Amino acid sequence: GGDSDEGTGAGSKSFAAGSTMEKLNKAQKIKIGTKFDQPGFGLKGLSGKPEGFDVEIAKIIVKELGIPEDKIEWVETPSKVREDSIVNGTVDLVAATYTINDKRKERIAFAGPYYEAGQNIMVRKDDSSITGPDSFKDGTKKVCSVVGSTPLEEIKKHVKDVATQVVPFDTYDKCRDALKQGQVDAVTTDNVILLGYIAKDEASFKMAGDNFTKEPYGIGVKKEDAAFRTFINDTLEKAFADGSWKKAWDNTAGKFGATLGNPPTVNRY
Amino acid sequence: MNVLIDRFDVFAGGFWLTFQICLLAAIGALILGAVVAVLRISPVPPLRAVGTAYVTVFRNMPLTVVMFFAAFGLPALGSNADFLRIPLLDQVFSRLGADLPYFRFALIALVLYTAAFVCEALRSGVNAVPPGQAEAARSLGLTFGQNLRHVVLPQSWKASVVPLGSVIIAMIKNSALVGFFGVAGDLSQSADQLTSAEGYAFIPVAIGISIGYLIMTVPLGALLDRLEKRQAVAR
Amino acid sequence: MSQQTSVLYDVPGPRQRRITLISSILAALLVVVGGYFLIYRPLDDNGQFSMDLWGPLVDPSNENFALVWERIGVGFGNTLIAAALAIGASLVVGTLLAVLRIQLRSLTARRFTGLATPLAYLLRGLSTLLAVVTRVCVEVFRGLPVVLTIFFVARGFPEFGISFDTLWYLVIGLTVYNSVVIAEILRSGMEGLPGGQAEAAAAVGLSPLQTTRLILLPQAFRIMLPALISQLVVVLKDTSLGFIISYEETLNIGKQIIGALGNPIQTYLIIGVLFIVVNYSLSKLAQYVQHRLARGRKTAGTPAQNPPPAALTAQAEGAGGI
Amino acid sequence: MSTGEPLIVLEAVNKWFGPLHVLHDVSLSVGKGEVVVVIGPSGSGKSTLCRTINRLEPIDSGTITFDGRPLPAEGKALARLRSEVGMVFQSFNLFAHKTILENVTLGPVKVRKEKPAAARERALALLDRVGIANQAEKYPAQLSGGQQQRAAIARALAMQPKALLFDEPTSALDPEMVGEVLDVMTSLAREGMTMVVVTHEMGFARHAANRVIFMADGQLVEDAPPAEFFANPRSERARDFLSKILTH
Amino acid sequence: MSTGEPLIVLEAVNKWFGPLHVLHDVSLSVGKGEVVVVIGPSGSGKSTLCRTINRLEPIDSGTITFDGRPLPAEGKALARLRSEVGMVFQSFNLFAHKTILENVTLGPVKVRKEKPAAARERALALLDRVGIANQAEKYPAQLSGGQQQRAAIARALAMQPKALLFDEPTSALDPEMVGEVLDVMTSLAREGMTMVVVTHEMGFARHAANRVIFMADGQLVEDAPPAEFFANPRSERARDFLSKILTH
Ligand SMILES: Nc1ncnc2c1ncn2[C@@H]1O[C@H](COP(=O)(O)OP(=O)(O)OP(=O)(O)O)[C@@H](O)[C@H]1O
Ligand SMILES: Nc1ncnc2c1ncn2[C@@H]1O[C@H](COP(=O)(O)OP(=O)(O)OP(=O)(O)O)[C@@H](O)[C@H]1O
Ligand SMILES: [Mg+2]
Ligand SMILES: [Mg+2]
Repeated sequence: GGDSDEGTGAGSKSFAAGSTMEKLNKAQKIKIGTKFDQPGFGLKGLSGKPEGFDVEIAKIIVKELGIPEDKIEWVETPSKVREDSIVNGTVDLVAATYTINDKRKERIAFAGPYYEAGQNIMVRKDDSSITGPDSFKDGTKKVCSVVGSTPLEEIKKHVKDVATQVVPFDTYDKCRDALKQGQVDAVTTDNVILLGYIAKDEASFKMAGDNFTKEPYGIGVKKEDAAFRTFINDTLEKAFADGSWKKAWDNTAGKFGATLGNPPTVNRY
Repeated sequence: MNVLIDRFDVFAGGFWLTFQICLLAAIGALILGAVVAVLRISPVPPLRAVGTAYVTVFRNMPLTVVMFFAAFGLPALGSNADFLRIPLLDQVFSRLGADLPYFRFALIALVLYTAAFVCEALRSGVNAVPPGQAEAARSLGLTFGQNLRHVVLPQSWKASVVPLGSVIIAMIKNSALVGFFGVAGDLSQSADQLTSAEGYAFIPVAIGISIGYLIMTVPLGALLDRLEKRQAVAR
Repeated sequence: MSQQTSVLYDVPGPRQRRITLISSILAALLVVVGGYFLIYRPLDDNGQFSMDLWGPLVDPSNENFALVWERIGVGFGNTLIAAALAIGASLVVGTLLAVLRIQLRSLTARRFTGLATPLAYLLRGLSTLLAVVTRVCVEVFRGLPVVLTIFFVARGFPEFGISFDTLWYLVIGLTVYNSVVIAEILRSGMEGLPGGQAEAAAAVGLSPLQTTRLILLPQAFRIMLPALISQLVVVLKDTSLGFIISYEETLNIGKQIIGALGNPIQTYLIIGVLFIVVNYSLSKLAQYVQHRLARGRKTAGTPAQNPPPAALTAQAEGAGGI
Repeated sequence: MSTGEPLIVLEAVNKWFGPLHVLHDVSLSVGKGEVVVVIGPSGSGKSTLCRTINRLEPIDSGTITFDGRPLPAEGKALARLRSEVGMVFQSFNLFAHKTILENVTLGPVKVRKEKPAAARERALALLDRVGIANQAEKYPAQLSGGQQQRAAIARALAMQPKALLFDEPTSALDPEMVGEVLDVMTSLAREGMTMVVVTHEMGFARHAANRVIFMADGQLVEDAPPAEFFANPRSERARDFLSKILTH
Repeated sequence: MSTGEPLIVLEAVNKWFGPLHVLHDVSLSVGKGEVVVVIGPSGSGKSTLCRTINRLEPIDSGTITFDGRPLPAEGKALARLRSEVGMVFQSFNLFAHKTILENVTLGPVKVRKEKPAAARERALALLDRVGIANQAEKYPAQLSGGQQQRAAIARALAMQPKALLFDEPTSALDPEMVGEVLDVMTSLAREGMTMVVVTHEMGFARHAANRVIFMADGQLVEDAPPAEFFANPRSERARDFLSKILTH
């Protein structure tokens, strides 16, 4: 947003005494975990600052906390370290294409969702043999995803032989390269991530079929911090309403041609 | 601590894969290193220059960079390292569920990098033979080849064993990097898998993984210490 | 090298020189042709010489040139910071560890005569225990991959509620490993000194600690200086492991640049060259220092000092060497 | 020159290296001001004998007393004893990282806690005495072997020892340099320093020693004034040894 | 003993090590059966002189002829020459990984292509001759210095050389062992072997040499029969050197 200086500084907003919001506002500093290699959501490029939808959503929350944007410390949180980073207090919150699910709720809490993605499959442009997750049933096609991610676990349910068909890498970039070079036949993960790759290299890749899961993205916070979660939920609803949510999308992931649809309903569990 | 028992298969599998990678890489590195060492002590200056350049490049570059190079450079040159798909090896790979270019790339990087150190270990062995030995051989009238075969090499080999062993130990440790590099299922990647994805407590997993590496490195190190002490006494 | 060749080969005569010349020309041709077909052609065929890929790295007029090099500068700065902190900490800890281990050796041999018997036994037990503990630590940390020590530090510390910047995880991880290696370098330097040095010190009446501090350690530092500088190379290389804990060193920044520009070969080549230049200079420095030390030693009839054990130097160079 | 009063007394000393019996019931008394030369074939235990006297080698049985007191086993007391018994080694063993002057002052300053300035004063006098005052600021590696050995003698003298032990002080030297070191040793002997000298220099033994001791296989085989020993060795072994050494 | 016919002839030989002029216009002729002892201070170029004769060191100018032919520069011819000129080093340089017997037979079998059995026969005879026949199956490290050096002499003799070069063959030895090596050398000299011997053993020079050569600073300063040289050295430097060596 352009009006970022309005209403920032210590004590610029009033929060309940002892709450996380008050602490952060007093400190005028916040650490946010996001991805650095996720086009459209969190990508650190030549500018040295991460850019993307997750980043914009985080900035909206930070603004609501009364902290100026340049006081944010961005911390790289690849998929596998997200829970640990929250639990250990390495970051104050995580916005990193973070799918809400029950297993994760055992260790941390989610605000949101602020976006509903779905798992999809990316294949080489000239490949018509894969049309959906069931194409892996015959036991020949290899599919790649990232260690520790939900899509990896999901796709395991659709393949015949996990050991030979599922190829786990540590980043999606490697999966993409492997697909391009023919070492695997497909990459599966959330549609938005795949859209980012397709947008960058339309000559090589395409999507195979529709989303076959629902992946609601949430903001990860400490499990016991209900007040902070409520605050973020409020902030998100406000952003849905005032159009800043839509604006954030259009400036980032929206550029890849993905549709946004209606705002999701935040889940105040 | 239960994880050590419950998921023993993961630890054992990781150990086995790491062991196999190390074995393959060690064989490759020994062969390549010997070739480079021959280049480096050959009397032909351009060959010597090639050997020296090789060692300079690979000794001064982080293995990480070599690995990235192998992984991104080879494909860009249009190769998936298919030349490594030698029938027998290929079988081993696929049984590991690792019949993947990344496995081969990692192997290539490990071999290229380690070979530079193997070369230096072999060369240090040749240098360790006292000059008097070669001089005495020459003054008996032995030719260059005879000198090498009967006097220098048999002795340099002994002097090389310990440094070579250390290089291999270093290589075993370096192999831990492949797990962070896309080769799934080796020891170090198992650590990651168990703690991040499956949520096991960190400390027991760390202990288990450490034991896996120490089983390979510590006895080998102790053996080398013994060998070195024995050689020191014999001298 | 010249010394070594002269041991293996006679000074060449005219015929030998001719043979060498001819095979040199052949070899040079072979290298050029091989380089063309194995490296240049594949690169060219795949369009890797295109200015689109090289421009941001080598062409100052390219719009991204300044940005890219600023990022690389930041990354390399971080690399240097981490390496400097790690080597400094390793030196301090390593020296203490080496002195401790040497002292413990003479301590465990002591019988503490003159003290009451139970106290003497207690002291002897304590020093033996300490000796065993340090020994085990050394073996364990020397036998573990540095990648793992870094990873364990980054994961383990927060487990106990201690959390720092990633820089410090990297520095601690590197220090754990390298201080042990440096301790071993120094210890073997002290043990490799001619036995007469310690004996002469004892004969003058210096205590064991004085002997270590005034006689052995300073000399071990000097003799092992080349090995210590080589260790600096190892540390510099090992900082690149920071990428596994998301520390923004050179290689990590390189990944980001590649993410934006899609030119892995070119970027990694530049980064590789950067490392080679810095590390090569350091190894040259080590060689120069070694030469000077060797010359200083040769000028007169001092008994030759034992060279550092082969295993150790090789391991020091190869070991962390990632 | 000897006052007769014993300074170093060894009684029934035994020493093993593992299974090897290197000192075999050795008893020996060296009086104040006496110069004793020890000779014998290689491996006969001469160096070991010499090194037990300042306890660089501990012994397995028997007693050694120095100036009336038994040798302390360890700690401060041992360091003090050692500072009273100077030792000169075959390979000089100068501290390679210190200048000649620092080599000589180190003991007095660190062990005897002398003032650096005073120690320096005395060190320079000693270096002058052994004829290398002009080398004071150099490092050992810059000196010839003969100069280094003389520096080592100065270093030992700087502690004002009651006795000096020499273990083959000239056998690592080029032949031209042997003389300069023996000259210094001879003058020390003349001035009444108590000395135990392991050496193969028969000339020195002949004209500077009060007694010659012949060792073989860890045993003290003969103990006689030099004139008597060289003219008329009593044992077969000594005769044999002398014939080997003196033939060529 | 010398037949007068020259075997080794050096003419105006010069040799530099970088800027260092180590051999300075050296001319020298050694007749068949002659024994020449080379003495001189350390660094005067004695070893270098010795090593140029079998071209372990190439020379920069001048000529060296052996048995009438100039030294070949390389290859087979050089190897053949070297097999005709035996060399004995200060530090023995026995092949550490081979037994004494293997050390002695290696040259005959590999260079002269003798039958192993015959070579072995002869090797044992030679070992017997130098008095170490019973050590034939041991490794060099298991022998004393004197024994090693005698084995090295046997190794050189096994090639049936026309001349033998010795570079300080006794200076790495314990004094008792010097004799046994010199005895072997003396008997070789008596039997008419042509020998060039760098040594500090004046006794050997006196009674076994036909000529003594004194070198200083790379120059051949004196060349005289031993009796003449020791009684009456002509140059100042030789006098000075002798006085230092012979005092004690
Ligand atoms: N530290 C040691 N460990 C084991 N054996 C030793 C040790 N020091 C000496 N010896 C052995 O003890 C014996 C006596 O050694 P010592 O050095 O006292 O003899 P030496 O008479 O001085 O001989 P040299 O004239 O060669 O110096 C020798 O057989 C030697 O091998
Ligand atoms: N390989 C070499 N490179 C450079 N200089 C050398 C080399 N070998 C010998 N020198 C130098 O040449 C000179 C003569 O050496 P040489 O060994 O012939 O002397 P020497 O008379 O045998 O002395 P010593 O009695 O010490 O053996 C010395 O100054 C020596 O330092
Ligand atoms: Mg001795
Ligand atoms: Mg010489």
